[in-house]
Amino acid sequence: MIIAVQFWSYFADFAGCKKTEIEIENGTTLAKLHERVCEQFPKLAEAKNSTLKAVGVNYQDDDFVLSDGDEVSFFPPVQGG
Amino acid sequence: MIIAVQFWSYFADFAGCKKTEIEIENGTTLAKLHERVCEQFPKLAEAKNSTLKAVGVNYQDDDFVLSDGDEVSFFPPVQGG
Amino acid sequence: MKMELTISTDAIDEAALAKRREMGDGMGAVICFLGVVRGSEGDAPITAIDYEAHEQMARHQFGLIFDAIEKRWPVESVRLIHRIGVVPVNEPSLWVEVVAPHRPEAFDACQFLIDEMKKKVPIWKKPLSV
Amino acid sequence: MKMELTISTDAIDEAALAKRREMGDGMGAVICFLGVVRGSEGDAPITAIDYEAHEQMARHQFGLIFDAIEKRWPVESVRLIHRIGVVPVNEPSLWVEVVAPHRPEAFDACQFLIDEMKKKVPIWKKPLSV
Repeated sequence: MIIAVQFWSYFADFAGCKKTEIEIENGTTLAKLHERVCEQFPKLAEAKNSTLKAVGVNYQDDDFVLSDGDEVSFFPPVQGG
Repeated sequence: MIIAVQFWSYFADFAGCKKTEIEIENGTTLAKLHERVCEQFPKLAEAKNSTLKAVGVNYQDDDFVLSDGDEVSFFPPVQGG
Repeated sequence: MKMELTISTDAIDEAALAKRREMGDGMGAVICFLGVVRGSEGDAPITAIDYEAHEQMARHQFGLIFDAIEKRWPVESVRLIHRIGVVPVNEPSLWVEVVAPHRPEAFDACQFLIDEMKKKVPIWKKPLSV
Repeated sequence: MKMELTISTDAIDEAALAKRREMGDGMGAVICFLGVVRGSEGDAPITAIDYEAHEQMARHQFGLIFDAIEKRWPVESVRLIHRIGVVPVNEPSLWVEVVAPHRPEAFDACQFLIDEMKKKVPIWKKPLSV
């Protein structure tokens, strides 16, 4: 299945794009997708430990299992205010 | 010497007046004046322990020695806000 | 530290106060607090509160509190208005503004100011009912 | 609890917001906080901050924070505006208002709201210089 992935703030600069699509197998976790993303966009790998991960409008843990149609966001620490 | 005394908030109701003058001897402390006031205005004696005492624009302790021209205020706990 | 203190029977005009604000480029936090007259005191409904102040002493005591704030926090300005006389329910009796570089000191200084006021500034309330 | 959330590129109009406030007779405390863009980030002078939001998620996350406030404090209303896009130095990017019966819960809820926002709401800054 295909997962829509979005990068926010300077993660979009690191990735060189704001959005991409990644094909994954059924049962893939958010952690696994993050690894795939880091392989594809090496600058994001450098920020791996400070990356926040959301599916749709909610933060999710590494062991969250992705489903068809999920939209995943990767971004640096938030800075509202 | 003569000390000007003011009562504020419901202390004025208790005393029946907002201002009075009390004649004291040299060396009289604020505590002593307070006792004199409580004798003269018995309802103020009932509130004695919760009375705040100021000379001019400053709070003063019981052992403050009064001088000619001092203006003394007695009032209940403050309630600004 | 800039300090502005008003003790007056005039209604508090928040919009005008906001417009008159001046703040330096290094300031990142503004906190405004409004104390508003509530419709009851204890269990009894009221229509207004009549505030009385020992004004000269109140000014002096506010000044001491402002000085303490200036010593303790990097606050750029404090503006405070305490309305006295009859303040109807739902209208503010107190408006406080603190401008500071960052949020923590703005909050701390504002709460300190109100806490100290409630201990030391000679202002009293008399609830009024119909 | 009434909740009003605005995420917009429009400038924040404090005076208009104050005029639109509606509060019940039991409410005694209003706290407004403004977060203002400062003239430097770190040591470098800047002219503005460009705020980016993941808006849909930001709305959801603000909603979760508002719900947590409603469960925890007797707050009557929360209004929050986060400006996005380019916000010049000296202009507010954030305006928060909390209306509550008493001061302690107004302060606590307001600080909780901002603290949680800074942890969870997906908004980011990019400092701009000349």
